[in-house]
Amino acid sequence: MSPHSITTHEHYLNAGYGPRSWLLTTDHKRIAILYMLSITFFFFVGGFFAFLMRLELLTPDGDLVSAETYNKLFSMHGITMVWFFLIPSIPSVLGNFLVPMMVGARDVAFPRLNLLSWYIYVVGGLFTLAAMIFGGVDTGWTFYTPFSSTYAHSNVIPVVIGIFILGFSSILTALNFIVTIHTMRAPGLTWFRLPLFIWAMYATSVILVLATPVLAITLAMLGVERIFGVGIFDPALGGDPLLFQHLFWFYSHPAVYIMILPAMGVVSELITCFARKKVFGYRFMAFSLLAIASVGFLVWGHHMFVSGQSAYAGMVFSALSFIVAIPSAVKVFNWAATLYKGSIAYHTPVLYGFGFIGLFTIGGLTGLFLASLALDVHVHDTYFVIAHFHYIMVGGAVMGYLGGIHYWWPKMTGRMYPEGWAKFAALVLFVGFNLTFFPQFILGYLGMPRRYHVYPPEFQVLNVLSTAGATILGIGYLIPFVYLIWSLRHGKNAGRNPWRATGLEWLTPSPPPVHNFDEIPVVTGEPYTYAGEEEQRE
Amino acid sequence: MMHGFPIFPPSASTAAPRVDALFTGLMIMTVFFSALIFFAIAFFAIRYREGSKANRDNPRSESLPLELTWMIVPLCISFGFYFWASTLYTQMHVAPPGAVDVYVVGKQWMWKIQHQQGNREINELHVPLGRPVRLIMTSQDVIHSFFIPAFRIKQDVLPGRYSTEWFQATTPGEYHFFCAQFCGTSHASMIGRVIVMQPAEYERWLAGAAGGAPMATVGEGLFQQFGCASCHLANNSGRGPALAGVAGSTVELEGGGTVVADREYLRESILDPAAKVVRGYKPVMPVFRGQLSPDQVAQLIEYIRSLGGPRVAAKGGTP
Amino acid sequence: MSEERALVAHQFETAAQQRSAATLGMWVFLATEVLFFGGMLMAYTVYRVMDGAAFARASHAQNILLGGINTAVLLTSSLTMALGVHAAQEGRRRRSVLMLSATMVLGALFLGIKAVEYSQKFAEHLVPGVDFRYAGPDAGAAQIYFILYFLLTGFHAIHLTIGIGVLAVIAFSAARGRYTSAYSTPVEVAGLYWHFVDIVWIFLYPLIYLIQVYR
Amino acid sequence: MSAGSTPGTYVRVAGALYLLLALTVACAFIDMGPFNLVVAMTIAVAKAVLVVLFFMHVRSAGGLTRVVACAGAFWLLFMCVLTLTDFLTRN
Repeated sequence: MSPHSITTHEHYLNAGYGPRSWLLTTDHKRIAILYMLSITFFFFVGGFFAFLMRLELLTPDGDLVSAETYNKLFSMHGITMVWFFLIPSIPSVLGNFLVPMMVGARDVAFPRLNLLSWYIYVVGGLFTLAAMIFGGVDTGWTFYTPFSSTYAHSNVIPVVIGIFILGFSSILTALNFIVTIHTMRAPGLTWFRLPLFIWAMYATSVILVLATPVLAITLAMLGVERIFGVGIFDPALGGDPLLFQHLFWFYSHPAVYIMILPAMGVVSELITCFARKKVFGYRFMAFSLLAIASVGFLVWGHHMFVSGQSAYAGMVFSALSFIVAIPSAVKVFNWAATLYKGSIAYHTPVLYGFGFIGLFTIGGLTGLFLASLALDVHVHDTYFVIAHFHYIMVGGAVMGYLGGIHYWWPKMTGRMYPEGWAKFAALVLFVGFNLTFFPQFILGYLGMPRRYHVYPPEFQVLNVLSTAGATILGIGYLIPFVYLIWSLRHGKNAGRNPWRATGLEWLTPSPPPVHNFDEIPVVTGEPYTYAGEEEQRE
Repeated sequence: MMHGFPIFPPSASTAAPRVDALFTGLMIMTVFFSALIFFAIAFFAIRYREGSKANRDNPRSESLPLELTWMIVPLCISFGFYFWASTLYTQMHVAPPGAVDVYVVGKQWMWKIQHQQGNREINELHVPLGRPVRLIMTSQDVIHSFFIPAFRIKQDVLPGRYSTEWFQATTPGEYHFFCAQFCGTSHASMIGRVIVMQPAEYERWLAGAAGGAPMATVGEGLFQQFGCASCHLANNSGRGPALAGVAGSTVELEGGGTVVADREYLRESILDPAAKVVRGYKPVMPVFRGQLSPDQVAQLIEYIRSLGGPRVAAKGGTP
Repeated sequence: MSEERALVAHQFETAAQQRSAATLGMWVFLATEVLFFGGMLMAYTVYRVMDGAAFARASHAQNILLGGINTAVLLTSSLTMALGVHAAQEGRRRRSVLMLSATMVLGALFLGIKAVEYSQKFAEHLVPGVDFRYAGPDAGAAQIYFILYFLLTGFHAIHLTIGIGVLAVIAFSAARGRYTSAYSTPVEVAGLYWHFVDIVWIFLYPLIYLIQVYR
Repeated sequence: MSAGSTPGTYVRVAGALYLLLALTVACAFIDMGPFNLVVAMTIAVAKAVLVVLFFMHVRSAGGLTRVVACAGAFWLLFMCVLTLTDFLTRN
């Protein structure tokens, strides 16, 4: 156990207390905390929209909210969750906190840009939030033209500007990570000695840097079309609406990998630590991350199989989509193999890890249904798609985020969370999640289209099940929110390394000092050297 | 007021059982791999729990043969499904010859349907049993999508061009159709029903009270009314080419190249005549974009298609 | 040595590490920029492939001479920028300030010529959204050409304006002697950005001005 | 610090750039059908490569810089090629 206790040693949390010390900080750890507070806020905003939607869908008729309000709810749910929660979630919170420590650096390469990225996030967020409060937007998060550019009467422009601004926040964070990982690794920390979380953050950053600008310019063109009434995408004015979809999905499909790759990185850390065994197939795990990141750029057309895209292009995109499943399969098998002959301790983070693997497996395999041309024709734009991507984004990305938060909470705050409550919450979330989204697979194959405010009565039973699950899921999210805050004051003192984990971040005291390391560590071996540790302990 | 608890949609077209077979195949694969992973994790997690007496000798952290296995096996399975799904898609993509053509126009927020015999419907589609039916669809405003779950087909309906889908119904009855692409406030009300009828019954329905003049006849009236006839003279001496026999033929274009005069070309040439001008003619035809409704364009096309007979030699080139 | 150490930010170990981080950071940013312009270039590609003849006709409203002069101006500015960086690296303060100033002047000249071209477009009613009038048969495609023209050159001009602003700051610091042969990273990084803006124009000139001019 | 390039090199590179500019304008006045675009783009790529190699010091930079410098262009190429698989194969 560490000789330090939270109250005596000097660390990033007690290095200054005023608002200035937070709002002008360039410390990556404080910026991570700022991000955590902001994205938690947006998570509950987005969750609130989702809950109202599920309430409306309890009955086939539109009796709770009007069609217009419902359309705004699902649009704002998607926009909030995708851009203001999921995309920044693991990179900006856990990534910001951990990347410099894991590579053995005192901070990211450009600390001021890092703070700037948070301010850009806040400005983009406030812009979008204001647009939502003063009227909202009803285009769906996909902004398909010509509806968004010509026909919608809601606040399309302010929301688009908010997302445009936000994009620069993503780019700056990613740029910082790429440069930090390339140039600031501690002596001896070669690429194949890096934790998989770093590989995941690197792959994610590459996607962010290369995809986000395309979203920015696409939304800018959408804005130009809407403001000046000129035709870029509107066929009535000579444009082609499918061009918008190509450009949009060139960003938005890789965006899914922006959400899931970091969670894969987190889960790799969790599994290997709590199995007390080196991750199986380290190099394959690392390269599969890069493979997903790069092949993931080439599959966007599978969102457009029934859009009027040519059948030939559909086949090309379908084949590429099947290929991108392979590196994902490699990851799942390797995680399972890591457990073999391990010594598994059931702490909360690994429960989230198991939950992730299971839900991601289902989410990934149902992705193959959507990559299959003939079948996608039927299930496209139905609840099958909704269920599929929530298995990836909520079952995958959010589970990974929560697992990571629990795993590194002792490092971030110096306190342990209450283990009993945490296990209970993980169980509630798992049950609530499956009850919410599994019925939606069936609904989708039955043919219930997405974005429907009213629906034929034969779909009701499944919708009631889904709403019941959503209630449980909602409560499940409130439990960690409460006990994590509680633990800040009442949690047990965590000590330097409560999980006996490897990795440079565990070499520093908890919470870490301002510049992370008094002396930059020198790395001499591979990561995850748990083997033989059992004997040492005895 | 519960309406039953179906978990599988009705299957009422020739495509439906084949799509369902693909679905079942993928389902078996999914259940197999999910079970494999779940079982492996559960088994390892219990057997190798902390403090258990399980044998942990020689723990391995890499194995090239294993990695190759779980790369190559999924790859082969993936490509199996890829070929299955793509072959089926190709077969489902192109309508067989002799299909019944029905025009569909989507607009916020209703479906307008026009049969060649002149019958018009809104949010209802009557079709004969056992005959292929092709929907020729366009939108008047935003993107819609025509989705018939019982037939397992769906196609986005775009403004400014025709998209098509086809089906052959196998079971009489009434089935939902939905708009599947979000199109604005009342998107969820843009639904209707397909009524599959026995052929004889269908013929009676076509001839019934709902019937009007056939589309081609109405189109002929429009052809006169909008002054098309003053240039497109039948003997090919006008400022525009004669239209008899044009539909479906290959047309040579001004500035090189050829185009097949399908519905899409005819539609474009009515709305935006300068886009692809027939060789030997000048782009003098007025633009009818905004002048004609999608229904009227369809009627004109049907009229042009009804002008059979040999094609009169084009003015500037060989026919 | 201690003076050099003072210029290294706390998160870096050595000046060399700081320099390579800054350079790599700018290169990564430029990769982002490529795809920012790339979105518009893809729209351009698609519409030109679909309706090349209309694009050619619409492009004949452009002034090849002004565009060509502007290309030469930007190429020259890239030369002066490179010379300015070189002078800064050698610690030749006066010369680097002179070259950086020349670069800014050339950039401003480019913007001036661009402004003349823009005002001609306004006079000829070739600005989509603002009383657009186009006589040819394919006004729709021509309109898209002009939208993309204004978007591409407009965003390029914004980038150039930012570049001039950055160079003003850099030149001011250079004049005050902040850069030495040991530390000239900001000048180099600003140079990378300037050259990138130049490269964008190298592609825009043939794509926008030089379509079937023999017609 | 800067490896190799001297002011003399820069001036020669600029000279080459001017020549290529004149060449691209000249070629534009010759009717080569679809090859006009090919020629124009080839010259543009050549000019860009000169700027990148000499003015932006990639000639003397490490592999990483080269990879990053190419990454943006490659991704743009992927985007255009895959999108054109749709637009060029309609009907």
